[in-house]
Amino acid sequence: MTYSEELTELIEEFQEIDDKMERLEMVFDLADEVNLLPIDQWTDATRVNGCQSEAHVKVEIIDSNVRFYSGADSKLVQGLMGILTMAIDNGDANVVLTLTPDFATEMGILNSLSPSRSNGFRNMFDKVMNEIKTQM
Amino acid sequence: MTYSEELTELIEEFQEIDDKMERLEMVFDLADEVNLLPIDQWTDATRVNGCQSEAHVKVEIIDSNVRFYSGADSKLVQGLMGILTMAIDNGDANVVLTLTPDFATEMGILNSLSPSRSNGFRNMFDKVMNEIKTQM
Amino acid sequence: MREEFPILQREINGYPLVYFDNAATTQKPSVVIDAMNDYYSNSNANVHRAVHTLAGEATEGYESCRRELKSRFNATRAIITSGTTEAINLVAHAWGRANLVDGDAIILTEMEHHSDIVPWQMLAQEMNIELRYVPVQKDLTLDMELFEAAIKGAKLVCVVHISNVLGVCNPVERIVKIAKQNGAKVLLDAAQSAPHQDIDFGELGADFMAFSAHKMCGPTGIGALLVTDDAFNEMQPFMGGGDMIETVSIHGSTYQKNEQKFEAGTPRIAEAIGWTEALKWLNDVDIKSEHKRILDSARWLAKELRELGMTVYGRHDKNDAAVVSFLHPTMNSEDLAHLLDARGFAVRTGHHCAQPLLDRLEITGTVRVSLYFYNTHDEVVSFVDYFKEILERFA
Amino acid sequence: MREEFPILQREINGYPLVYFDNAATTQKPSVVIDAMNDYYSNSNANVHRAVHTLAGEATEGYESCRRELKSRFNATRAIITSGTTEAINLVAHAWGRANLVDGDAIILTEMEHHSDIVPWQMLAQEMNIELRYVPVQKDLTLDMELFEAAIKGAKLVCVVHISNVLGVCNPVERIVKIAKQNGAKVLLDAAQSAPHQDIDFGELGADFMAFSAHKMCGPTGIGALLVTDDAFNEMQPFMGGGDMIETVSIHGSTYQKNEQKFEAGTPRIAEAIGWTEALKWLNDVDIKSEHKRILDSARWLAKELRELGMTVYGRHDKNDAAVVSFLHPTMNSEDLAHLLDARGFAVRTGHHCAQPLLDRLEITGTVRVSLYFYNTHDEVVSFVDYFKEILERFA
Ligand SMILES: Cc1ncc(COP(=O)(O)O)c(C=O)c1O
Ligand SMILES: Cc1ncc(COP(=O)(O)O)c(C=O)c1O
Repeated sequence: MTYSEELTELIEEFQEIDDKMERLEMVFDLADEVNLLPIDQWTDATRVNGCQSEAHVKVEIIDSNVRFYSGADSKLVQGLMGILTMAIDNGDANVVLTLTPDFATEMGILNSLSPSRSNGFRNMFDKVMNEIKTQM
Repeated sequence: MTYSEELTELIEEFQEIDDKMERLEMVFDLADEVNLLPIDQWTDATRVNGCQSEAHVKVEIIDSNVRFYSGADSKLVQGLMGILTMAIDNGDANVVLTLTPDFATEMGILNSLSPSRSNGFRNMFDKVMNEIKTQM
Repeated sequence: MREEFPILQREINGYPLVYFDNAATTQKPSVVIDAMNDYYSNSNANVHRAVHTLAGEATEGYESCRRELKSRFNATRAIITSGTTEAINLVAHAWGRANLVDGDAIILTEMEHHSDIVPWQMLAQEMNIELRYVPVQKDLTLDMELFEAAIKGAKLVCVVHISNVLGVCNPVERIVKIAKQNGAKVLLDAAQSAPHQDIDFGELGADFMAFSAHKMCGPTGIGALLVTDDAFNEMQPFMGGGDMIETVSIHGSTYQKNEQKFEAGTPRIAEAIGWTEALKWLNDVDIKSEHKRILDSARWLAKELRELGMTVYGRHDKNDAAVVSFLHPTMNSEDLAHLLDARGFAVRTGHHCAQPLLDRLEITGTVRVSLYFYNTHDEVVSFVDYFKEILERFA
Repeated sequence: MREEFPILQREINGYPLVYFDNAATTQKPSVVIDAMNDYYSNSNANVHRAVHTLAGEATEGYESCRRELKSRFNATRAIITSGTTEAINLVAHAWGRANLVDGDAIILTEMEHHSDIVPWQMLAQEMNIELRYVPVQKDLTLDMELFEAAIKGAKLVCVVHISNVLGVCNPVERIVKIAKQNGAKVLLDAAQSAPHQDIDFGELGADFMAFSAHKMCGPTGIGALLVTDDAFNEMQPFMGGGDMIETVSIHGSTYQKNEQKFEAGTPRIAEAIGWTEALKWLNDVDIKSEHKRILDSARWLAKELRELGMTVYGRHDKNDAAVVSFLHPTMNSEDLAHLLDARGFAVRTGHHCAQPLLDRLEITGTVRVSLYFYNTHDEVVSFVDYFKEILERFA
């Protein structure tokens, strides 16, 4: 599938890194990319299940434009949220809905993560997509 | 240790047989050697524990002479009783008490038997020896 | 298939092992043994709630067993237990104690294994529950008329799918239908049927199904309870401890919502990994035709034994297991088993943990030959030949 | 010793595995893996009550585990269970329900593992039993004054020998003495101590002792409950089924008199055989000096981590386990574990199934490094080196 320019760049950037530690460093850095969902807005409704740490997401759609807010107590998880932010935030909802978690596999981040973390990523992805669908 | 002539002969007879089946045939035949303890005299007191089948023994000592009565619903077990009969019946109690179950190992019967059966033999042997001791 | 089972190379007293004690436990193919070996040599770790690679592999291995169980038996809930016995005790404690009240009735059959009797006797005593036993008839089938009479007011029917003594397969579809019409739940003891049939738990409509890995080419120490969602939601926790909780404080605890609620403590990880391979191995077996093959051998064996003067207990109907239980008119059964063992034939004797059934048959035990897919007709023929020799020399 | 453990050859992400999650489960030496392999490849059969050779070998293998347990721990009764958790649940059901009455009190400590809390909470709810928790003090020890105050009128004391979070070894001799003076029984959770000490159960005077094979180089799916004869005689059956009965009829059943009374169903045969080898293997280890060696490494690690600004929870006294629980002032523990895993270091994070203890410490989890006899000081040094790198790059 075809990705936005920003996402394509990010995927390439990740693919260029061989060292797992460096890749993790990049994920950590991307934690700053989220639109932060403040802790006082974390609720059962925003919680991503199946994560070992607290991870919360919220979606707003304004004129079919996706706004993605998120936050986690794990910086690694929030880094994954940062990646998802770059992939979908400000995108057109209809385009966003065509996205699959494959892009994360292509980046090589999923197999840099433990199964529990990559399951966590999938759960987050599914939750966000479902929210978008329900709101449309 | 030294065995009675009868027992020595029996041990030698067994040692001469290579074939397990023949050895079992001989054990079966020896079931007739017991002084039969009739079923109506089988009680909890006569029961040998740890046998899979019903096995019962009784000892009488008259003038320090051992009389050994026994019976089982398994012919194989009763055959083992027959062997014990040949080993101790009519013997002097003091001499009988020096006997150990080693003679059965020497005969090669214990390793022709399943562990449960050879345990059964040991239990029977111990019970009989204990009875002799208590009665003396 | 035989070369996949290392133990079949074994010799006993210089003779090739002929393993005819499959209703007690089956042998394991290399894939099962190797998977456990590999787990202990490469991936061993405790499961759940850990980040490191080995823990991830162990968790994935453990949970793959649950997935494989659900898919093989078409179930939505698979609780992993230590075996059939624990699975049935789990129903008694987790469902029975929470949902039955003083004066309720449970239906059992006279054909049940002790593991499907004693837990209910214990519960009956504790809670004043009535136990109604469906009798076994002369033709070795359940008296369905008396079952229909007994079902009125019963809350639970516990029935063995295939008898481990007789091989008789009970009409469970009919039993489930009648139970459902009367609002009773059904617990199926599938210890002997899960190895021999492709069972569709969802389609069958029973509420609980218990079985053991070791009787279907899997390891010892593990089994399962399949449960419908409805029945699952009625179950209260049984054993307490790690893994089954959500939160614990000194004021009280909350529990997991999924199957882990009933899997307290470190689970049977290597065993689950071994069982997964056994389930996959079974998926690749053409069970229908293999079953027919060994059942035919069992029928032939039953006929031969009858001709030799043995009393055979079994009918060997289409869905019955390839089990031949018999008695010699005078020879002691353990003696027979002993003589058989001398030439490498492994059979079981005794009450087979089904004393009420034997009481009904007015016997105290049988000699039992039970076949599985790796047995051959040649083995059965050699059994009969040697059996004749025994009769000549020892009877 | 390391070459006896096949898994220590494993690489994770191209780096050698450094396995520091031993309090969760230990690795297995080849003798253990091979014994199970051999059992499945050569002797697999169901145990008890069978005549054939394989059944005899399997029974002997299974019972050898009981003998080995009794001899290693100097006990007269060893009941084989699926693990510590089932062993404790067994005490709650088999002893607790039969011997406690409405209004009785049980003493627990805030240091207990969930497996030694939840079964008692469930029993307390069912029978209206009072649970009294002995608090953990600032110095991470039990408040023995409050224990002595709480003991009055209590029927049972449940105490963890060594904390799986802190490594702290509790003064069990004193606890047993005080309990006995007050007529209370003592259940020792020895899940963490059995692997690290030579325990003399007979000498110690506790009534029950629960532990798991998998934490002491044995297989998953098996554990034991040691019981004194007196306490054994007070226990009623827990789970019902095959192997635990003497006779069954539709009118009722009688039970075995020995340990089998509490081992319903086909037991954990391969697991028992594997555990026997692990127990023998441990008999050959010089536990005292090995313990001192890894405890010294743990002390050094604790010091280094403190110097790096970590909060370390533990005191590392002479008999404490070589466990180092710590927290980074800001970094998320799972993230740390994740970064450690990237270079092959396996540590555990989370509540370690001891939430009440963490509540007392006012934290929700720790990063836990737990060492065992096959760990080397070099591994600990490389851990610290890499940990510094993590702090530089990620903190
Ligand atoms: C102190 C303590 N008690 C009990 C347990 C429970 O052991 P298992 O999960 O093997 O039943 C553990 C280990 O998880 C433990 O560390
Ligand atoms: C019909 C039936 N039910 C229950 C059981 C008990 O199974 P397990 O001993 O594996 O718990 C068996 C096997 O022994 C069986 O044949």
